[in-house]
Amino acid sequence: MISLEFILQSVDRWLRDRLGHEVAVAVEYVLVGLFVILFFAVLGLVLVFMERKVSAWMQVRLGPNRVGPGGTLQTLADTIKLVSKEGLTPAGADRFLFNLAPVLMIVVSMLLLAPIAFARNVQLWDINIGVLYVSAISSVSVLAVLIAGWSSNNKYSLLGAMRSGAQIVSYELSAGLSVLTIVVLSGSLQVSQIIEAQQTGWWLFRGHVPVLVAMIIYLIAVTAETNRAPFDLAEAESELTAGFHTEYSGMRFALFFLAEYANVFVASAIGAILFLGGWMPLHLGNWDAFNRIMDWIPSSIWFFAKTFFFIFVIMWFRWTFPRLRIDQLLELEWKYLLPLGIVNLLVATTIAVAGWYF
Amino acid sequence: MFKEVLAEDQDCLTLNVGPQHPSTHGVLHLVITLKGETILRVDPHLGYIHRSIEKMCESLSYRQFIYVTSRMDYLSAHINNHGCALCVEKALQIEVPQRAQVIRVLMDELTRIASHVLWWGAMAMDVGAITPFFHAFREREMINEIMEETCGARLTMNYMVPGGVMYDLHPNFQRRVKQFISFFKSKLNEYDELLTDNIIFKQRTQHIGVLRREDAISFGATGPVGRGSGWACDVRKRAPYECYHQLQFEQVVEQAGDCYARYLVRMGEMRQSLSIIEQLIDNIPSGDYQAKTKAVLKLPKGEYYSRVETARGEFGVYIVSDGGTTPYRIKFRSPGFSNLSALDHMSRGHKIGDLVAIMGSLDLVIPDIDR
Amino acid sequence: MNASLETTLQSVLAAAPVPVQLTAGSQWPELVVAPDDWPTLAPFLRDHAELRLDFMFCLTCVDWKTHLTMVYHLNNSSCERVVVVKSVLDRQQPRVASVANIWRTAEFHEREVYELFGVHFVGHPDLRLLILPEGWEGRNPLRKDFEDPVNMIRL
Amino acid sequence: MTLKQYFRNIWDGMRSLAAGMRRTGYYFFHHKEIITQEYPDVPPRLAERFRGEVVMPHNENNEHRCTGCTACELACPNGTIKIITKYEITPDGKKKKALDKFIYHLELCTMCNLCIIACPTDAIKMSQAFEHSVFDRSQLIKILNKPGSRLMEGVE
Amino acid sequence: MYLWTRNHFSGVGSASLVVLIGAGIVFSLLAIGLSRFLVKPTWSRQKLEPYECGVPTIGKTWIQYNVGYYLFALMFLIFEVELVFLFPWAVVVKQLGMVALIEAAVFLFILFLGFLYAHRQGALKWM
Repeated sequence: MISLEFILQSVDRWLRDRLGHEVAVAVEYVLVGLFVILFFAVLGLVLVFMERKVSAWMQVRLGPNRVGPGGTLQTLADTIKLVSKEGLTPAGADRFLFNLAPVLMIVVSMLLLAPIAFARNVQLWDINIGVLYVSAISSVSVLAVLIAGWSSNNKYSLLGAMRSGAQIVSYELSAGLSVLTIVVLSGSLQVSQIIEAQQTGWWLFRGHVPVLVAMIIYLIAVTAETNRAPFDLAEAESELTAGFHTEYSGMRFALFFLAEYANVFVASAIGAILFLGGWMPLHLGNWDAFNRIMDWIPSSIWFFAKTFFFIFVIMWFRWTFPRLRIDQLLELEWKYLLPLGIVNLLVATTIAVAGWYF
Repeated sequence: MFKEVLAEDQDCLTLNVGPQHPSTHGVLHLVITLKGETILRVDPHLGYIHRSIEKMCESLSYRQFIYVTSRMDYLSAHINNHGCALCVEKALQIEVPQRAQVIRVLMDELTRIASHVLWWGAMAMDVGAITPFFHAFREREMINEIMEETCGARLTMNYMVPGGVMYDLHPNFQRRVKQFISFFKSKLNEYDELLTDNIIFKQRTQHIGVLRREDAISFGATGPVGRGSGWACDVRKRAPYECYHQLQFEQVVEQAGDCYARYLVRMGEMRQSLSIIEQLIDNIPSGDYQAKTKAVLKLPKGEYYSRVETARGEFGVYIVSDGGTTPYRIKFRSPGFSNLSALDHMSRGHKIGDLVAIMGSLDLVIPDIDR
Repeated sequence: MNASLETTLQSVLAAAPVPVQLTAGSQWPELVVAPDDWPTLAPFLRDHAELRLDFMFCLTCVDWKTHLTMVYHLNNSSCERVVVVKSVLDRQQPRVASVANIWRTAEFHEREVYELFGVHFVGHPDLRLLILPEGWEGRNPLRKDFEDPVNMIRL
Repeated sequence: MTLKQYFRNIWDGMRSLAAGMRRTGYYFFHHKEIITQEYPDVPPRLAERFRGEVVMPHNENNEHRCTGCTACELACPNGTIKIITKYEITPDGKKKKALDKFIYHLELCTMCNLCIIACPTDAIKMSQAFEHSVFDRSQLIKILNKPGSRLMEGVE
Repeated sequence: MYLWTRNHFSGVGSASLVVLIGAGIVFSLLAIGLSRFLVKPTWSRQKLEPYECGVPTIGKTWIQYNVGYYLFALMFLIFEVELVFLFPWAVVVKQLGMVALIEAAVFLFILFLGFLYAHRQGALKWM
């Protein structure tokens, strides 16, 4: 059976047979780097296209349909346009920080790819504190936003950056609490072990109401953390024109744009891993025939299907809701999500300790 | 009050919102003073698209000047034209045929719905929901097509002539309007689902930009803005023109005076307009669609004022005639201008996001303000 | 209704603090008041129990080449009771008291008249250019003798 | 705020949000409701009264109905129409005013239809052409009477 | 492949950090460099003006600015520390059982009291 795991292992074996251990490892590093870069580029193209189609269909219109079959090459055309645009640094901006911010943003979202299990046994780094690593690294991106907003020498950028500071910092807590719910149930922070713990069923189905609540809180929190509508206050198009990246143009703007989508992908992937069992196929109790069919579907497909489901939900939010105001946003976090998250965690722990889950 | 605040705090930020800003709906320039994100003062700077229509009209004949008014409040172009035609008819004492009156009212109400529908989308866009905007255009397009069929144009119809309307109704008109009514009724419920009941939208608009009744009167904030503040200021009720006094419709008045109240007023008005159209669509009297008028109109010396209710409020036309073929002086009382003057009062102490919501709820059309 | 309004006006204006001239007008009753008396009359008209002209729906000016006439259209907010107030101003040095503190809508309308006709409103809280670009001096576009060879298209 | 109210807020809020999501979700899966008009591929249906530009119809003998009376020129609010007349010698030897050039400034026209109403001989009408974009404004100045065209017999 | 298989982790997986950082920098520099390479820049004063809806900026941008969330940052710090405490607890709570649960509940309860106090004091109001 052809799976991602199988392909990678054969590549590995082939390289090692030809080049020997040390050189093979070095080559593999380079390959990984190239793979990640390629993955990022493709991810950007696919997600932007998906967003445009989702929004178009929800808005009773066709969306891109001219460039390429069904408009699929539209985002590529846009990328070419962005590449051919001049990247301006406004007068009076802090040049170094201004240029640093998009790079930092991209590096952070790259780093977030490390603990994600794309398929069975396919993972860049199965760090034993996987989910903690994700929440730690992801909070660095707020620095990039702050740097970008402050260094632009633009009042809109400044306001946007200030908002995003408070926002991302606050929603970090809720996301962390809902992640903890699953950690309690799985008994591990390691991504691979969390997935393995869902061998007999995804946490969403096994964990009763608390996991459902945790999932909803998680979805809301990551929507806020990735600066997407209805929490896109840092950009707030109708208020702050483009918020923290008002002054960015050309490729540097594209990097911010790409990083946003990469972050959405990572957040959805983590969500899929925690609540829907990552690459774990859907198994139903004793239906062996059914389970075998599910097993036959490659694990990478399972993973991407679940991830894209979450991405779709996040896009669905964006194209339905009005934007919150900054104080309402914080009120939602501190008065609703955080207390609920804490109570929910305790309930989930009780369930876990008493062994009441399926 | 503003000067005191400035003296106290040095950390105030002066921010230009507009002329090139996504939510000023045109080239409106607001200079706002902020402390943190709280607005201390809003100072509108106008004139970016001022064409001095009043001066232009002084050199246009009474048949010609009507078409220029389409360019003021382009979203209720037809109602503006109506106001001008009324003023000329009043001066010349032209009796408008019944059929023309009904056609005018039908078109007025269709225009009102088209304008409110667009406002609904734009308001949603201002508070950050983009999808309703496109849904709104679906309905607006239907009205535009009806307009195009009968009037020959979609936005600046120029369907009014002194003494009636330019053409008779298109044979398809009744059928298509009925189609539209049944279609639009179901869509209004969708509007409620998408925005009216939405908790985020409610939070964004309730208790925001409160304009009390006495302030609304003092600022002359008419139309949905005034009625959202509990002031029954509908010219169609107060000083009925054409056949409005024969029609059954309610004046939608909300007491709260906030953005949500203004929103509800407009939603209610769309339903009232629908009911007016329903009352008229099967009862269009036969007869002439235009009264006989002289080729060259000369208004007798004097001053004439006519008022109509556009989608934004009370639109007044003040003609000073010296007996010639062109007006000596024309003043257009545009509703947006008075409504805008209340913006500063309404948005003090709110956040930037609220300013955008307030501007959305005022339904500003900048050419109407700048004239 | 017009007739009853006129009789009301006659009785009310008898008690007015300043001399006012009442005419029938072409459409609505018209009051002519001297510019100096206007600030005294305005609050009287607004606060008088029988009139309560608290809604100013139009404020404008007409250039008659020999003089300027300020035209104020007042109305009652709850029922139709339109009264037109006129005030004749000197064309060279037009000055009239501002009523922006009585009808707040006058604030913007007076700024508009200020720049388009050059009328100076005494006591206006913020008499700046509203429509014309900053640094515009002197010439007032809506006056009859205004010529702008660059921007005006003669037909 | 009581605890009951607190949960009620959450519940009501979630329900209102779900209603909105149901609506957009419905449209996401119902592509039949899409209203996009694919304009250049599918030509738009224009109403017969649609006003695109002023044209002067000519018959097969290259004759038009314009007498050059300038009623349209006077009726136009924008100075869109400029009529240049010439003197023609009629067969019986009289001099007669006739149309030389009917100059139409499309770039100034607002399609208000006043000229068509004003025309006593129905010489001009509105066409449905609406694709007027050109690279140079001067291309929008049109002469409506075709070269060599003459006044139709019997039109006064 | 060597890097990915779970059985070969120790000490090798962390190299992916270096790889990813490298990839991120290479990617972004490549993207920016490509557009530099392709685009011939033009210069004008207006073009470099900071965008403020087409009007010159009034006053300085970098002024003393009222950040409304100083208290939020403090609150965040408290709760983030709490979260960090909870992570190791969450891993082992299933093994430790009821005692750990009750301990955490007490811990959270005290924190919650503090949260309520802060709320009462109006710390959670956006300025």
